[in-house]
Amino acid sequence: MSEFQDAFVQAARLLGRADPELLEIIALSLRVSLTALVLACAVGLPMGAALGVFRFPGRRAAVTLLNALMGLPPVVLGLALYLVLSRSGPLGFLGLLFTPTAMILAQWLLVIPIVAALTRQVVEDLHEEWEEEFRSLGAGRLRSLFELLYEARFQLATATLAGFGRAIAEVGAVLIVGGNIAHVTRVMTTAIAMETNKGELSLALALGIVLVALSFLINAGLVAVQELGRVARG
Amino acid sequence: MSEFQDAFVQAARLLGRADPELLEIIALSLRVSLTALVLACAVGLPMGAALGVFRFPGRRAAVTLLNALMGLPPVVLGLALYLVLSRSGPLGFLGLLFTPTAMILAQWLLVIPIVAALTRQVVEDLHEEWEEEFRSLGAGRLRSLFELLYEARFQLATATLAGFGRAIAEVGAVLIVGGNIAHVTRVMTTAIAMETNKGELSLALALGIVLVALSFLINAGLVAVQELGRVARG
Amino acid sequence: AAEAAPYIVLASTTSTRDSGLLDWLIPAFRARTGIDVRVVAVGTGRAIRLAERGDADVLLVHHRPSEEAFVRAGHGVERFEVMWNDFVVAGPREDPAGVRGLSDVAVALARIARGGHLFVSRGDESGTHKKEMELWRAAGIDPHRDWGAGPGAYRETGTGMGATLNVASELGAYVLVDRGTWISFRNRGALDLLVVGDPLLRNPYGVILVHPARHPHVKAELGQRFIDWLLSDAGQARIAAFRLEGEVLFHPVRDVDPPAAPGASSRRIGSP
Amino acid sequence: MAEGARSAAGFGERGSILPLRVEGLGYRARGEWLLRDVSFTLRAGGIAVLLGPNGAGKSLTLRLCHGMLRPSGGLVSWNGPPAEVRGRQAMVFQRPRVLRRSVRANLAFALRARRVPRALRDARTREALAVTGLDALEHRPAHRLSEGERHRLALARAFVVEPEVVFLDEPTASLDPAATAALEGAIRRVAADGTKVILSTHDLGQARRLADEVLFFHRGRLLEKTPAESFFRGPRTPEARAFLKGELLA
Amino acid sequence: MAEGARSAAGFGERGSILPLRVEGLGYRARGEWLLRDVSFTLRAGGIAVLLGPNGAGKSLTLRLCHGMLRPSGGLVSWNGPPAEVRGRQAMVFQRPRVLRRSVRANLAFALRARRVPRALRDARTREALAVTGLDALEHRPAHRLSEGERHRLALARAFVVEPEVVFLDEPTASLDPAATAALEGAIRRVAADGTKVILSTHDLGQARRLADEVLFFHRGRLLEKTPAESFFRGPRTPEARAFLKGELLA
Ligand SMILES: Nc1ncnc2c1ncn2[C@@H]1O[C@H](COP(=O)(O)OP(=O)(O)OP(=O)(O)O)[C@@H](O)[C@H]1O
Ligand SMILES: Nc1ncnc2c1ncn2[C@@H]1O[C@H](COP(=O)(O)OP(=O)(O)OP(=O)(O)O)[C@@H](O)[C@H]1O
Ligand SMILES: [Mg+2]
Ligand SMILES: [Mg+2]
Repeated sequence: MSEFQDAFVQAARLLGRADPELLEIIALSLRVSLTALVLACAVGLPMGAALGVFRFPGRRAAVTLLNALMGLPPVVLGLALYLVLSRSGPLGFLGLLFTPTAMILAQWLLVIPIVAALTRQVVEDLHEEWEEEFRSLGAGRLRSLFELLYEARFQLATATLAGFGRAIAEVGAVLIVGGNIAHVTRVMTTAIAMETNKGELSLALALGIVLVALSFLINAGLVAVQELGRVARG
Repeated sequence: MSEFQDAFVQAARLLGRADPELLEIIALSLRVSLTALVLACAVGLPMGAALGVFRFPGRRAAVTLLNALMGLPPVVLGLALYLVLSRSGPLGFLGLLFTPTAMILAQWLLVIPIVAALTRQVVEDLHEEWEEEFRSLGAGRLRSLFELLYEARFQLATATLAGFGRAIAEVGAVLIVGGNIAHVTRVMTTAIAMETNKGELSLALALGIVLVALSFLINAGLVAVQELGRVARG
Repeated sequence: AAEAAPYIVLASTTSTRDSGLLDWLIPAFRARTGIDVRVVAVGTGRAIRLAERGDADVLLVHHRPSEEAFVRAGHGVERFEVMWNDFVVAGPREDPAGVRGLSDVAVALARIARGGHLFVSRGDESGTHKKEMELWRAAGIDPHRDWGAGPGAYRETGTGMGATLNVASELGAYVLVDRGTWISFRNRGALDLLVVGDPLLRNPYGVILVHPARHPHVKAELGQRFIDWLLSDAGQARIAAFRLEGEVLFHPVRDVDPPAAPGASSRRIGSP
Repeated sequence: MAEGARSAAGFGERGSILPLRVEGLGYRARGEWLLRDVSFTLRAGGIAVLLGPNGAGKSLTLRLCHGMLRPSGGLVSWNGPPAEVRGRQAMVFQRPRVLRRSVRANLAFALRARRVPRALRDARTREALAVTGLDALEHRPAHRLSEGERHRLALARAFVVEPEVVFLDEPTASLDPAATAALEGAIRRVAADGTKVILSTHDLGQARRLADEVLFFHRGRLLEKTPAESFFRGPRTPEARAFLKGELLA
Repeated sequence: MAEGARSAAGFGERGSILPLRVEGLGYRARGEWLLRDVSFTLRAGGIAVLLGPNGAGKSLTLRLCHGMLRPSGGLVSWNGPPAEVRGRQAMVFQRPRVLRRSVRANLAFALRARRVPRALRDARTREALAVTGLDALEHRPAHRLSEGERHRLALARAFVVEPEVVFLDEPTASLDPAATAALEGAIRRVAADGTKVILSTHDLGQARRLADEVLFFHRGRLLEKTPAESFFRGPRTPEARAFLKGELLA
């Protein structure tokens, strides 16, 4: 088990001396995943809420598809995106492959189903409870949708965190469309995968520890914000 | 975009002629992921409910940790598990490395935080609403916990599906502790990763399509069950 | 399926598995001995770590210095050279560095570097990556410093051969690749084979039994039978008979009569 | 409130959405007919009171008329295009829900949802708060209100949009005597000003004080629809007679 | 129900958990004192009725006594170990919640939670259903009940465990007149058999019919605690006088 001790020591040392390469990788990871998360929420929250509030033919199929897409393997998504962004692909002219933008795109697409599916569940339940009141008040479904998103904001925080978890932990897709190119598209997870491939297990583990610690801090921040809101709302 | 057409044709062909190797891989994927899911629910649902219902010092830290663990990279978990299960590791004597059991173990550990974190959110909200009624009736917290799990069963279905999605889509951890050994530990995602590395992009994509179709069917089944329950409960 | 049969775990590299060689060898071995071989295919660096920790019975990789160090440290019993194949330099069809057909790989690499052309390196301490470093040394170049167009044109992917080739084919970059992976790789795009045949590019494979003194659970007897078979006439002949797209890939270390067996091809899911 | 109601009810330009015609109305859930063959007509003016034991179908009837539920049989028709009809009604549910924000914000939401012109909102809000006695609580979080206060908020929310028809499902069940008296006064005033009030209650005294006509429900059927006077003088059906005497109805 | 109450109340072996002593009780939320300096003692026997306008603090007081809320000041004390005390009380909340299962299953849950011996459960369930008039609805999903039916279920759930002290927060607000009369009869019976009933109501007639003593609340303070007779004859405080006259209290 000396590897674990090793790993913790290495993690501490890496952080302690503020290794510039590590900091660069961390910064890119955060930039990519947080951007992807924000964009995914911008789409996933309204999309999920719409599925929770509107009734239309094919809705059940859409919900099922969304749930199924939570199980979309990142590698597959990465591959499909690779083919689209590749120079011989339809969007090749944009020259996005192997750029952080491509990675954001990949994580965005991966996170949308999670945020949307979880939002759908939360909003659908609230909507069942609220539906008559809203209709009676004359609030259209679109307005109800946004009101419910607001009412459910604390519950939705967890959906958002699940989406963030998926984004920050994901390696398959960003590896394919990002290419793990040093100083350009190397993020925490691809660096970890690389060190693992090299057999540098305790370095990989150390990076993993740093990543989880980072997630923990971000989560703690979000929980604190949530708690403040709860106190304020009484 | 011919790769996409190719991929769909290949996916159809693979399924059409019921390729025995593919069927074997699918069967193993399902066995591993469903087993891991069931075991993860057995732990994650009560754990999440307990966090939603009990108040104890350090609870907020525990919730934050759980949320953060949703972002645990599979590669890191796989690595840690590898070190534990390796012959030179503390549990090496069990000889579990490179077996389906090790893969189940890995997915189990990965899915627990997702199921538990989402359950915590759902149950905590319900508990806030129900707390007084339960206390007044004389139901202890443990009984309340199980009653709330039962009351929330339809909401929790989505949490379970999110867990399943994570399990079935995951590749980093099962690759490390399973080894992607043909006929023994090769599952859909490791096969997809392998074909991608071979540059067999459309075959990889075809496998991905099969996997997503499979997820869709399983989700549809679960939604149908849920729907039946909803009708039955009125 | 093979759960009940006796088996060994072989730690090897992706090149041997993905080229289809192991799928060609193992059934023959099993037919003769009833022993199954479970292949864990990873980079050379990790394969060696796996073996060191006792998670494999036999190691089949391609980086001689590391293999020798492995045996010296007492992790392995003895290294046997089994076969060799070769590396090649692939690059964009237009070949801006003008290296096509050069027989001296060091010269070719130097030209690519001086010209500041795109080069994709695995950067993962694999056998291939270590070979690449060796070649840069031979060319007298430090790829991180001596690059014409400055940094950015020499790119390390830190991933497997396939993923690296995917990057190279997309970027239209030069890349060092083992011939097996090259032949079986489907996503070549605009890449062509440019430099072949320099003796420096030779790539010997060694096989080592993990030392049972270090790891008592190692299936030494079964593992030794696999090694013996690989080195036997039958095994060597089987290696010689392997074909990928009609090409010879791996050369046995001993001269054997190539049998009249039909050529093999890379097996994959869905192949008949 | 009373003053404004007339303008919103708008008999002039827009014409009334009344009469409300209900014909052969039925509602079924889980294979059971909870409401059967209910027919009646309600014309503009006056207060209609729904009476009947628990589970008789009063709330179901109100919700069907308000368009919250789709009838399983029969029909509900208003005078006017469906899109407009709902916009000129309001309802206070028996178990009202409030948004998790302040009392004032709850009213603001109702005003916005009904597209009440910005200029009118402030005055209306103040008026509604005053009539329901919530002035002092306007900044309280609505989900923490006492039950009576919550019902007052629901009433304020209904009246603030100045509907032409208002459904009140046991509006005073949780109110204290003074608030009840005040609300009854307000109801009489808006009714006098032309708002149609349709309410259910278990308080027979309240029914006597307010009702112009009575609809008596029993086990999912409408047994009587009579002018209040004659109902309280002597109901036609034995069930209604028993109900007025406070006898248990099987 | 009445017969059983005595055995559960158990004066013999176990001794009573009464008297309930409340001293200097206060409750604060969001920096505001919602209840201030409330002191009283309730002894075994008789029915205590809490009166007061909406938001006076009646529900808060009941929940504080039942141990649902922690006082911000002062204390609530019972005669007995805290663990046992709650087990011998029951409460019907003003806005009762029911589990999303059948009426019968809701009662079964209460019986299980209180560890009522299996042998007794069936008889008690039948009795509780009969007294609340829910016999015909025992298989209905509880969350689909009408408001009155839901309150009846909450009452059945409280009585089925045969508590020694029962808190009823406006138990008849949604009940029809016959059910109200029946419930009042049942309350008198269990009280006569030794169960202490502490209830809040807005129905002054009901208070007159049931109360042995009255606690009058106003703006978070207990203004009077008097025998019912003298309260209704002539309250001491001007607030209570105004309340009885149905005047608006500022
Ligand atoms: N969705 C449903 N499923 C099953 N039963 C239902 C449903 N909705 C209403 N009911 C039943 O229909 C009956 C009538 O309900 P309704 O709410 O109209 O009664 P009500 O006259 O308003 O009674 P109360 O005076 O108690 O409010 C009740 O017995 C109720 O249990
Ligand atoms: N958590 C809270 N935060 C803020 N205000 C609260 C909270 N809980 C109760 N209140 C306020 O405390 C006051 C007393 O509430 P309580 O429920 O005891 O009133 P009540 O006497 O039962 O009234 P009602 O007759 O309407 O039921 C109310 O004004 C209510 O708004
Ligand atoms: Mg009703
Ligand atoms: Mg109250």
